[in-house]
Amino acid sequence: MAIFKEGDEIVRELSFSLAQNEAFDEEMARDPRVFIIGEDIGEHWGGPMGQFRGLFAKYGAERILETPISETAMMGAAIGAAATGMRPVAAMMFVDFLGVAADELLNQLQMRYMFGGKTTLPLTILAGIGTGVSAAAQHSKSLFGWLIAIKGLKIVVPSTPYDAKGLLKSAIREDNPVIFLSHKMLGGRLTSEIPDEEYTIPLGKADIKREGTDVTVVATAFMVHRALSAAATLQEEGISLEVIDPRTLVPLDKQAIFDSVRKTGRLVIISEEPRTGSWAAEVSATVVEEAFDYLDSPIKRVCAPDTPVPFTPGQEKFWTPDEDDLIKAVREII
Amino acid sequence: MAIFKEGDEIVRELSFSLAQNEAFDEEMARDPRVFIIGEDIGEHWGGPMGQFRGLFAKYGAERILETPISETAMMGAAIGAAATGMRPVAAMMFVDFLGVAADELLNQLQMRYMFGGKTTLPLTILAGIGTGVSAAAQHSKSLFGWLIAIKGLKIVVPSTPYDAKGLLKSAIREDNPVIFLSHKMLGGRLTSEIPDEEYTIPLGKADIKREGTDVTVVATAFMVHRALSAAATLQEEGISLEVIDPRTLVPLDKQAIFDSVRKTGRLVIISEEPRTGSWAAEVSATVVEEAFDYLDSPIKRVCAPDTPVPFTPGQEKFWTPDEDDLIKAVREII
Amino acid sequence: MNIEKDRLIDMYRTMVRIRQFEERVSKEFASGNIPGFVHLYIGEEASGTGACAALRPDDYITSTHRGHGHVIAKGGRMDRMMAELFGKKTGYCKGKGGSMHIADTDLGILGANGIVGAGIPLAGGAALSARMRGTDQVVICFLGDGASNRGTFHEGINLAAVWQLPVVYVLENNLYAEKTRISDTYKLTNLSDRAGAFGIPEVTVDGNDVIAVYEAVQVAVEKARAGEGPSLIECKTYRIHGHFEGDPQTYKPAEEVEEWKKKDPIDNFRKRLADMGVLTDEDTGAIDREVAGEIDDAVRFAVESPFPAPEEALEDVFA
Amino acid sequence: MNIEKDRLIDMYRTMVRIRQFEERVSKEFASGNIPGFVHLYIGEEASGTGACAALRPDDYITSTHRGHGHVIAKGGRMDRMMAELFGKKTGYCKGKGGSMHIADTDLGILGANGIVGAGIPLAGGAALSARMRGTDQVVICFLGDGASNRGTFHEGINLAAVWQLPVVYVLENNLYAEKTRISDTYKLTNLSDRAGAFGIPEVTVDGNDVIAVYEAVQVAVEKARAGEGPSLIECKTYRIHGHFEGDPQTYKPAEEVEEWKKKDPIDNFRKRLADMGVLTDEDTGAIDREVAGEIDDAVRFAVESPFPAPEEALEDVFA
Ligand SMILES: Cc1ncc(C[n+]2csc(CCOP(=O)(O)OP(=O)(O)O)c2C)c(N)n1
Ligand SMILES: Cc1ncc(C[n+]2csc(CCOP(=O)(O)OP(=O)(O)O)c2C)c(N)n1
Ligand SMILES: [Mg+2]
Ligand SMILES: [Mg+2]
Repeated sequence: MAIFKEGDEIVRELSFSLAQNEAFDEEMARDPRVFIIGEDIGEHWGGPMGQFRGLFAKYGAERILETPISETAMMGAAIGAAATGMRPVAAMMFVDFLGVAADELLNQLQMRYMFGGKTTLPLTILAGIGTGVSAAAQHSKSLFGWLIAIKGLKIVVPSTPYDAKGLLKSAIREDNPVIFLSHKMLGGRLTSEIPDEEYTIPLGKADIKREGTDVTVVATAFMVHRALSAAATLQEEGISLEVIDPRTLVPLDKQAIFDSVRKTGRLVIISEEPRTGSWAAEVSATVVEEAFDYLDSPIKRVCAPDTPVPFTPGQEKFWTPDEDDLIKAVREII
Repeated sequence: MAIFKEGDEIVRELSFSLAQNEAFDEEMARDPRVFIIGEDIGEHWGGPMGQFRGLFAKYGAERILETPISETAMMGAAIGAAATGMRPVAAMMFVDFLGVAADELLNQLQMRYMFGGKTTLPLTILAGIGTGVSAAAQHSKSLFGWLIAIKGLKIVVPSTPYDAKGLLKSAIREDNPVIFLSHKMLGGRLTSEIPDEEYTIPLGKADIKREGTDVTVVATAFMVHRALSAAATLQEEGISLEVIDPRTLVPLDKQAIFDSVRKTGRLVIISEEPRTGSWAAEVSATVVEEAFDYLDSPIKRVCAPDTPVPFTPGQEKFWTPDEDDLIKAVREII
Repeated sequence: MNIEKDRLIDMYRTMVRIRQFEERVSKEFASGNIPGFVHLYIGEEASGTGACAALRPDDYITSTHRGHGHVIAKGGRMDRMMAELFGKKTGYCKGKGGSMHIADTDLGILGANGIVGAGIPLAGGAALSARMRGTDQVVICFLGDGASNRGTFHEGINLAAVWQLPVVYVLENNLYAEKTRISDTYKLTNLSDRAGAFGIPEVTVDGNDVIAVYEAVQVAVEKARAGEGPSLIECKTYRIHGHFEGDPQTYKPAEEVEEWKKKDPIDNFRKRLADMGVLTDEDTGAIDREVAGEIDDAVRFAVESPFPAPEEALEDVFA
Repeated sequence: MNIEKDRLIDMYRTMVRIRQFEERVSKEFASGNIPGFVHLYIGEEASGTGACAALRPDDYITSTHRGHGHVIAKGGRMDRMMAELFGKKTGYCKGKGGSMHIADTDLGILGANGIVGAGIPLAGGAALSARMRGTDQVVICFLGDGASNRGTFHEGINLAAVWQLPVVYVLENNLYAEKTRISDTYKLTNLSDRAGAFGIPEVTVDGNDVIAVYEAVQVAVEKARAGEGPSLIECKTYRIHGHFEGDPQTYKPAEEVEEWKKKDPIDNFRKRLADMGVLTDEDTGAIDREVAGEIDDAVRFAVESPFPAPEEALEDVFA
């Protein structure tokens, strides 16, 4: 991300996976109650995006717990451990696999509420999301809309290595269930400056990834980068996009969005999921409910079509919202 | 519902459960491929709302299949049977239990798409929804928002016995996966005139449950009745509500909603589910996207708070949207 | 048998508490004082009582939708449980949970559960946590025969077996899952045979004999505490009331009901205690009356307690 | 052994097809012609081949993420499968599915599956359907060792056992689930012992011996067809390639790899056929060359086929 300029300090540039890796390492070192549980996270593999690399060597089989292919048992065990004094991090490879542990999400995570406030569940769930590697319908979803319908769960969706590290540390320290979603396409060459000093980023605080005046674009995860690149393109025509990355879907920093819409009068939400039942709908409905008067034109959702994710690259690309789709939506309301 | 008046023909008035019971009976008699699979639906019980009563005596253990407590196996078996020439009806008691068979919903129902159109899945899933009997967090959800985020699934939410019968028959005849949701509070004394002649109601066709001019109210299931009673109250003050019951969430009869909003300029959606991630958000976002110019004021969602469902009756009542909440929302935009 | 007298007396008192609590719940439910669904434990008292008697106060249990007996056996307060059933603010869950979610984490009671079989993976987590925290706490996971057909049974117990976690699975086979005869849902004689799929020890006991249950569970608990891993214990028992209150139970053959009435765990234990010279009929009568007083107190507490404010429904989602 | 010569030759040809297909996929994947994830079946050919040889054309199979071999063994077309892997419109799924979703319902192939263990309940449904439609079709459900730790294994097989459905569960134990040594995930010697949890027959066979697999599966298939219910057959085998293409396989001990190379199912079967006088080295060489031609044709078909139009992604959601 950052480009080195003459006179700049030398900074540490870390990838998305390494930034997370540092967060795990720091939090495990800091608090002996933190442990990771999941499939194939141990000695021989660093996880689907390499984010666990080296942790097994450092923390051993006692704190990097490899399970059988038993996601229900794993998620249930994480909840049971969280309710009794530990701080588990449960690694689901892909968000698509949550279907096999969905009772735990829908009906067990709500322990605190059902018990009248008696329990805390300091639990972090990790899952990969997104298209981009032709992984097809069962390994490419993002499920934002599906997840926000689950109560008692906070949802983190970082878009940069810097955010990922700071948010992951907060998620692990949080006394509530949090799901932390990592987009496949962020695992690659993207880097951020990561300070040497420890830092955390609070859940529920949006980040303005780019300031602008004409249209507010709300984007998360990989779509933040598409929004930024669309913004660069439109800038050449004198159209100025403000790109807001809420970073957490729950809690949602509504105020940041309202403030931006007050300024721009226009809102587009780009979200990598099918339109119907998307998180984008929630943002739209919220703004209409609470900031209707700021709106000069209809809110647009730039989402995927209402289909499962297709395999073949051309169709997967077609399915996934991109710069062109966003630019088209912006033009329609400007 | 209907009130007998002097001179009226004598009509058949059936409850929600009996209307469904007739639909099952007619469809099973009509097509030997139709069968029902579920827990405790056989000899000794007629299902949680009595909707299966008498079917076992008539169709026997060959077509009323009682399973172990194995919802994953049951739902998977229904899908496997549907893919190979049968027309299963899978009875989940409550929608809350779908968490234990969610992989089947998220990743297996999409067979047709993943196989490039090769398979049809004529499958009906039944599930009870809703609050009203102090069944607490794990037996009271409606999950509309969660369900619409699943692709490849049609969703039926009837509000009257008449609709229930006609829609259920269509669902069973449909060559696609359909989930049919029955609200607990409709199982009681509510009746409709049910014609002697066979009829079906197409999926995707809204019904205007009450015509009005000032505010469009979109409501489903039990909330339709609350909307109608709010409409009656407001009528006394000269405020006229149009109550639209989409009857199916997917496919959604958008046009009926747009047409109504064009007339009224105002929209309130009442939906029995927590606000964040609700189906109400989807309706709002869709209207904003496609019918923004008709709107004279912000769209309101009347939903439950973002919590699990509490047990104690006073809190459950507080949680569930009602006439007062709806009337309040209407007043805010009129 | 080599059980201290006090423990025997405690077990008797616990069983009577459960029986009387449940009978009163049945009445209060019928009178409309208890909303929602209640699933009563009448007839199965020996199983929960014997099992929990083998635990230390700091040990854990996970329970089921039929959990009142487990809670009482683990030392839960009847007044707070009754208040919860009434939906009162003084209830265990401040009225938010009701019968299917009663919990008292201070007593290691990790909750009833409205989802059949959902407690099984949770129990493994508590056991893992105990080990990671360096304690020698043990977890009893209660589950029904019906629950043993759920995938959670397989995944949860296998994980505990692989990691040799300190869990004792107490499978209460009461012959029915709702209205379904459990023998229609598997092709085995003893459900404990399923332990073979995980390579863990199995025991089948008369679940209406509190001493037999206690002894079997104690062996398993000691094993678990010593780091030797989980066991599966099947308690053969019978549910006397309906699946839920209001269930007409047309599905139960009359002879079966008669047969099991003769096996009433409390009547039989009372006789046995008399034979053993531990408690005379007078003694047990006194206990029964004491308990009746406790139940009255619990109901009074429930009745006199306030309901929570409706808006308090908004609290307790997040810490 | 009492197997017709033609069947032996067919089995040899099938195994060679699978091997050559997979080797070519490995190459095409490395060259970037195949997107997505591919999981190859090299080393396990005897299991799928022997199992499917026991089926009729109208029987069903459910497959896994490692499904190419099952598809070929059930008579699937290599050209359409290769085209699917390339993401082409002529592929089995018109490019929508890819390796993890290959299906040919006309041939009874009910689909590969990207969710481990998800095919197990589906297989029960197909078997139920066969019975309800009054056919005597049988279903083979392929699953991995890893999948046997999933809840679907328990629920799906138990349901089939209770209803005596015509399913044969072929558990391909290749010693690993991804990088995890499968013996770290259960405490049994043979996974087939899990059949005891359901009260169904179990068999353990050398999964690299195609004749042993065929014979064991045939017995189970005949039982299933006769209405005598399901069986669980564990085929002990080994995956030669990585879990997915690109996996460096650091987790496999060198001796283990060496040992299993000696057990190569095709080499051994070739020798055996020569010993039996069924096929000379010349004959097998000819078959190998024929198959090589088929593979070239399949790749040519894939390469020359068009991609589907992007907008066709919108089709096929609903019938
Ligand atoms: C996953 C799930 N499926 C179905 C139900 C409905 N249900 C509640 S209790 C019950 C029977 C449970 O049987 P068992 O485990 O034997 O316990 P018992 O009621 O006999 O104590 C069923 C089917 C549920 N609550 N959860
Ligand atoms: C429910 C689920 N969990 C995890 C995965 C990731 N995954 C894909 S293949 C695999 C290993 C499967 O092992 P096994 O069943 O033995 O089959 P094999 O790969 O050895 O053929 C895993 C864990 C998945 N696809 N689905
Ligand atoms: Mg039972
Ligand atoms: Mg394997």
